[in-house]
Amino acid sequence: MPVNLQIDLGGLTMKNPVTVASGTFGYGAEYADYFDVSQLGAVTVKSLSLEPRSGNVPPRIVETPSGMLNAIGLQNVGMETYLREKLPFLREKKCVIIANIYGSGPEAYASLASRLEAEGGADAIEANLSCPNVHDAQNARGGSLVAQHPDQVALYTQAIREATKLPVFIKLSPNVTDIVEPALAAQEAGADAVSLINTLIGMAIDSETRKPRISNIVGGLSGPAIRPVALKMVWDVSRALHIPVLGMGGIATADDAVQFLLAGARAVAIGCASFRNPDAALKVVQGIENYCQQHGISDVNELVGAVKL
Amino acid sequence: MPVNLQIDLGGLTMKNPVTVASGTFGYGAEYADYFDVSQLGAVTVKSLSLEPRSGNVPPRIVETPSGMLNAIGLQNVGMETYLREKLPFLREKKCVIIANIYGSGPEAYASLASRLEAEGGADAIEANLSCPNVHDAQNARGGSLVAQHPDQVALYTQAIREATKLPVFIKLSPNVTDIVEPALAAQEAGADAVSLINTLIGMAIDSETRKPRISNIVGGLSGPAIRPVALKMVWDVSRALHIPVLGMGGIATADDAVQFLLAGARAVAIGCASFRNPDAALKVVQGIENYCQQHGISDVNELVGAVKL
Amino acid sequence: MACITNCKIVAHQEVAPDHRRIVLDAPDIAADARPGQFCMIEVREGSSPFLRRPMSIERIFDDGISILYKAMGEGTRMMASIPTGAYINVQGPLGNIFPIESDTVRSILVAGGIGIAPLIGLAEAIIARGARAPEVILAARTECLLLCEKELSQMGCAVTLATDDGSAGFKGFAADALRLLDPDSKTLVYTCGPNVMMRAVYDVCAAADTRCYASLEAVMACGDGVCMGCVVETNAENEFAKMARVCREGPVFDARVIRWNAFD
Amino acid sequence: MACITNCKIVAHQEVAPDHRRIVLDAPDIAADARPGQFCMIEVREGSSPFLRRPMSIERIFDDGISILYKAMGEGTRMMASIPTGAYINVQGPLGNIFPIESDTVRSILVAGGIGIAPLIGLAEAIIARGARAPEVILAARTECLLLCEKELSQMGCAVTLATDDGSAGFKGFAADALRLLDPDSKTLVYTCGPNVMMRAVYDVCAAADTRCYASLEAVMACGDGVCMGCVVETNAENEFAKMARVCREGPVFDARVIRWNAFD
Ligand SMILES: Cc1cc2nc3c(=O)[nH]c(=O)nc-3n(C[C@H](O)[C@H](O)[C@H](O)COP(=O)(O)OP(=O)(O)OC[C@H]3O[C@@H](n4cnc5c(N)ncnc54)[C@H](O)[C@@H]3O)c2cc1C
Ligand SMILES: Cc1cc2nc3c(=O)[nH]c(=O)nc-3n(C[C@H](O)[C@H](O)[C@H](O)COP(=O)(O)OP(=O)(O)OC[C@H]3O[C@@H](n4cnc5c(N)ncnc54)[C@H](O)[C@@H]3O)c2cc1C
Ligand SMILES: Cc1cc2nc3c(=O)[nH]c(=O)nc-3n(C[C@H](O)[C@H](O)[C@H](O)COP(=O)(O)O)c2cc1C
Ligand SMILES: Cc1cc2nc3c(=O)[nH]c(=O)nc-3n(C[C@H](O)[C@H](O)[C@H](O)COP(=O)(O)O)c2cc1C
Ligand code: FES
Ligand code: FES
Repeated sequence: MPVNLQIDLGGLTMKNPVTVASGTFGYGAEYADYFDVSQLGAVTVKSLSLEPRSGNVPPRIVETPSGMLNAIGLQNVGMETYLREKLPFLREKKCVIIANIYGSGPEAYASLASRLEAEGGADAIEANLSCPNVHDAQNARGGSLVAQHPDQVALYTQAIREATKLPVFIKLSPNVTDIVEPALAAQEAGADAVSLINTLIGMAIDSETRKPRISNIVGGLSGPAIRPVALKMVWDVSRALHIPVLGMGGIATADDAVQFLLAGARAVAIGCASFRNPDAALKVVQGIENYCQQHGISDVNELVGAVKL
Repeated sequence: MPVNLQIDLGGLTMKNPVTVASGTFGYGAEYADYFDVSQLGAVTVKSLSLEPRSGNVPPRIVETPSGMLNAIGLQNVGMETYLREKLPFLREKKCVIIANIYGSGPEAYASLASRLEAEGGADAIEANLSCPNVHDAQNARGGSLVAQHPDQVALYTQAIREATKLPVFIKLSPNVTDIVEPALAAQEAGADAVSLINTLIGMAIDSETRKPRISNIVGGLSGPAIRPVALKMVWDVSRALHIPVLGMGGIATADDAVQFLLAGARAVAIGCASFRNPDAALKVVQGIENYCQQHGISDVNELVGAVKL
Repeated sequence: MACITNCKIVAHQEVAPDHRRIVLDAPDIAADARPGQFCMIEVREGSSPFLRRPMSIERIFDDGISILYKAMGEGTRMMASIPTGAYINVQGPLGNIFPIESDTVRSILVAGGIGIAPLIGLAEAIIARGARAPEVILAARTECLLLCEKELSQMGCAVTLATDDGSAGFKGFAADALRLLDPDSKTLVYTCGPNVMMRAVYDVCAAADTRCYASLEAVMACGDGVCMGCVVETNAENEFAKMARVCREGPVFDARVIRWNAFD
Repeated sequence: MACITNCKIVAHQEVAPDHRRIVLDAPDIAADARPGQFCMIEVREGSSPFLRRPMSIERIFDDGISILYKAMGEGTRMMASIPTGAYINVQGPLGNIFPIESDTVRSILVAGGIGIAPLIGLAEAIIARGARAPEVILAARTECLLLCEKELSQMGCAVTLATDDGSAGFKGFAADALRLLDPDSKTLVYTCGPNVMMRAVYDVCAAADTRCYASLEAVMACGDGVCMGCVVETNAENEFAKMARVCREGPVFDARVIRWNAFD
């Protein structure tokens, strides 16, 4: 039985509902040794800022039970180098590109989005309003994240919305009392989809040296450990919004991905599972197709939100 | 070298800084086969309500990567049966008792606290304002937890504070944007300590049946998976408050416990790690003593908040 | 008294496709164990899998126990790969026991698939008490999943086979096979298997005024009665007792107290 | 080209207390690997440990590679318990390589403890190029942790031993032993070991105008340059390049580019 895997994520057509999470797949080319990355529904690139960034001082990562903490601090090559050196590979491979962006203040996001659109550097924009590892004053209200303040989310979303006709996805933080609030704010302000979740804020201490294991003291927790939290938030948000959800957080297998679709995600992103298995996202695509076949599902869209209560 | 392990947790003297987390150790007697539970700094009992509760319909638990989800729904024998049938064992063993309580509305908490004090049923009260698995209307503001609303936390704390002279600990939820706010509210309203964290809300779906794996749909995530999140919150709260913190969340070994002390916890609670190893809490006591000995620390209180930044 | 010990694996073999028997050197557990009880097995060190796995005690020897299990999920597949000679951490014995009455005239054990595991030790114990060897209904999907027929015959049990596909013995369900054995009010039925099967078995028993004990399963975290995770719904009036812990009040229940339609 | 393969363990032995050598049947990796590169090893299935472990390729054979490692933490201790004959999932070869120049007059390898691992293959390669066999300084805390002396001598390397406690060879640090060998501007030094040691080695080299290549370690998640987790601070001007990935720009660095005092 042929299975339709194609989905529409807020105006972005993906040939299957699987992409990768920003910051866990570089710019695609790094994993080209292992498989043809254009087989994915889309490739989401590492957060891009206007200028190159060197990120935080190491150590930046530490393993935790069924997961890891990171405080990279958005080290990236910057927009111009991306367009010059990274984009050609993705375009040549005919990848669908979700460009994740990060800036200080709404204007920076707006410039990034419009420059990406002008240069054909993206098929959709994902605005990272939820990175726990950067300390730019403009983004913070008392050290907190934009995504923790629905009113701020609205402001940022609006600025990006006005700057581009590309589909705009707003990436949200799980470090909130009720994730529906910022999600609704993004929707009202014109977002085409919401991406969730970014990492949970966490910490680990080396009991021998008594120092935090990450120089930034705290970092973002990702991996299978957080999957139940992510799934719950996807379920909450997808019931409350009419725009689609790109679900992520601890997805490592097709079974995990199917759970997210059932909970209401229109598409899913594979994050740090790629570190362990670079072709994890491809296996998820194949596994979702198998699942559909075995369960007599002819269109993957039928799975979206189909959890039985 | 003799090591002083005794600590003072908001007026409760504990011979070592280790207790167990409510709901993961029954009423102490259940684990008496494995070790002498009076060796712990305190025994924290399963949440007690005025009347017996049958809890949620099964299935109530599911394993997750490095953790588990539960939605017990506070099944418990109720206050009177506790006093009659459970308390005698704990008293006979000379255990220090932290009685965790749960009720519908501030008055219920107040009655529980005063009855416990009157009957000698507790050496300290821990008020569970953060159980994600119950649906009592009085506790909820739009389905949310008391601990998600600092103003409500203040109200409840005050009611309990007025009802008893026993040390009062307020148990907080990690499902908030900033855990310092409810913690401060508890402190201002007269709490003697705060306990954190309760479980993170999560979900898991059976992709075969398409049904949630827990009948309550969502449940609380506990275990090593959440340890980094708990540690970060303990660090945040202990710097912001002058009352002590009882830290918990994913602690399984003495090394984990030392991390919580370093982050600022005055004492720690072992939760679902006991399910795997019933004597986990005892091993943590012994391991903390070893750690102190090996590191030339004569008083465990020296470790509290001693993380090196 | 329950204890936790590292047990040496004395033997570990496949007995049917995906079904294995593991024999453990576990004198402390064996000393206290009685038929119907179970163990909690740590399938490997580290935090994943996070929980122990509950497994019935199949047989009790002087110096150890055996376990008969089906490798179906992550944990049991890991168990299956542990070699003979290695050690495994086991907690037990846990739970209540099958009531055995020395004046029982007739007993029938009804097993569905791997549900035979706790009933083997029960059969041995009934015979050891000097009572008549129980009759046994072994039911399974298909012939190769009928376990322990030989052992039971050798003990002197009259074994009725039943398969869904008719590949061996009676074609049909265990409850139908039971009805054909015509149990009465003096018969005692013990059953373990899928809930639907046990429910049907209980219906046959109820109609014939036969007492029936069922060994239930539930997802477990602690196995010790502290987490309240493993409950099944009962017909009790008392609010707290409406939910009974399989690990503490069970795993063996008088089938009358179970709210069988809760499993729908 | 890097690949991921299940490799059969051909041999797995202790070579010193807590130190083991594992020989892997890995023709695909061997075909591409060159001295200085590393692999990412999955110590076991399941989500914990969550990350692979980076391990230098010690020697490269026609049909496989060897790895020399120290069992120190959770993951490496698990590795140590995998028996010969079992399979292990390995990703590689990854990272850059030791630059070898055929006109090098004199090369000195300075190894601290397990840091000898990547230098063994380098010594072989230098000799295979027809260059003079490198001199080797093997430094360790104490005698029993001096690894591979025999192999190196058999290759024709002049080996200087150095121990912190003086239990064998020179009593003192590797850098002091290096100074005694009097490297000059025509000497090439390659080093691998603890950061403090490599830093001191580099200081000796800098003073003598000797070029020095250091193989660095960092906690790694991906090993493939995508996570940006494994960086070390460099002296680069370019903002992005201020932090260099050990897995991509390294693990081998010209010691001049490293900001050694960042390790304080
Ligand atoms: C008292 C008792 C006695 C048992 N005796 C036996 C026995 O003798 N032989 C045997 O083969 N099996 C027995 N089981 C079932 C056995 O515990 C499960 O098959 C096993 O836990 C599955 O683990 P897994 O990791 O392979 O499966 P997974 O699907 O990976 O397990 C995921 C989770 O679900 C739980 N789980 C899955 N299936 C069951 C189940 N049927 N019952 C309880 N928990 C389950 C697991 O413990 C784990 O927490 C018994 C269960 C109970 C409660
Ligand atoms: C490029 C490279 C090559 C290496 N080659 C070798 C080798 O040939 N032989 C050898 O014995 N060791 C080598 N190491 C170090 C080895 O990777 C660590 O000893 C190992 O990861 C420790 O894992 P663990 O689980 O035993 O320790 P744990 O302490 O349990 O590990 C916890 C975490 O810290 C990381 N970690 C701990 N120590 C180190 C370290 N020194 N370097 C990097 N990450 C670390 C682990 O990978 C893991 O993520 C190399 C490291 C790198 C980066
Ligand atoms: C090392 C690392 C770097 C990350 N960098 C970014 C980033 O640059 N931008 C972003 O929006 N999210 C970033 N994330 C978050 C992931 O995109 C994802 O939201 C999160 O890791 C949860 O998914 P996972 O559990 O599948 O990894 C990063 C995560 C990791 C682990
Ligand atoms: C099965 C189970 C039951 C619980 N019951 C209660 C309870 O009755 N009252 C309460 O305050 N917390 C309850 N908790 C939360 C724990 O006390 C603890 O806060 C949480 O599990 C985090 O710690 P851990 O990761 O060490 O288990 C329960 C947790 C579990 C796993
Ligand atoms: S498994 Fe915990 S109460 Fe039964
Ligand atoms: S380990 Fe991920 S970039 Fe080096």
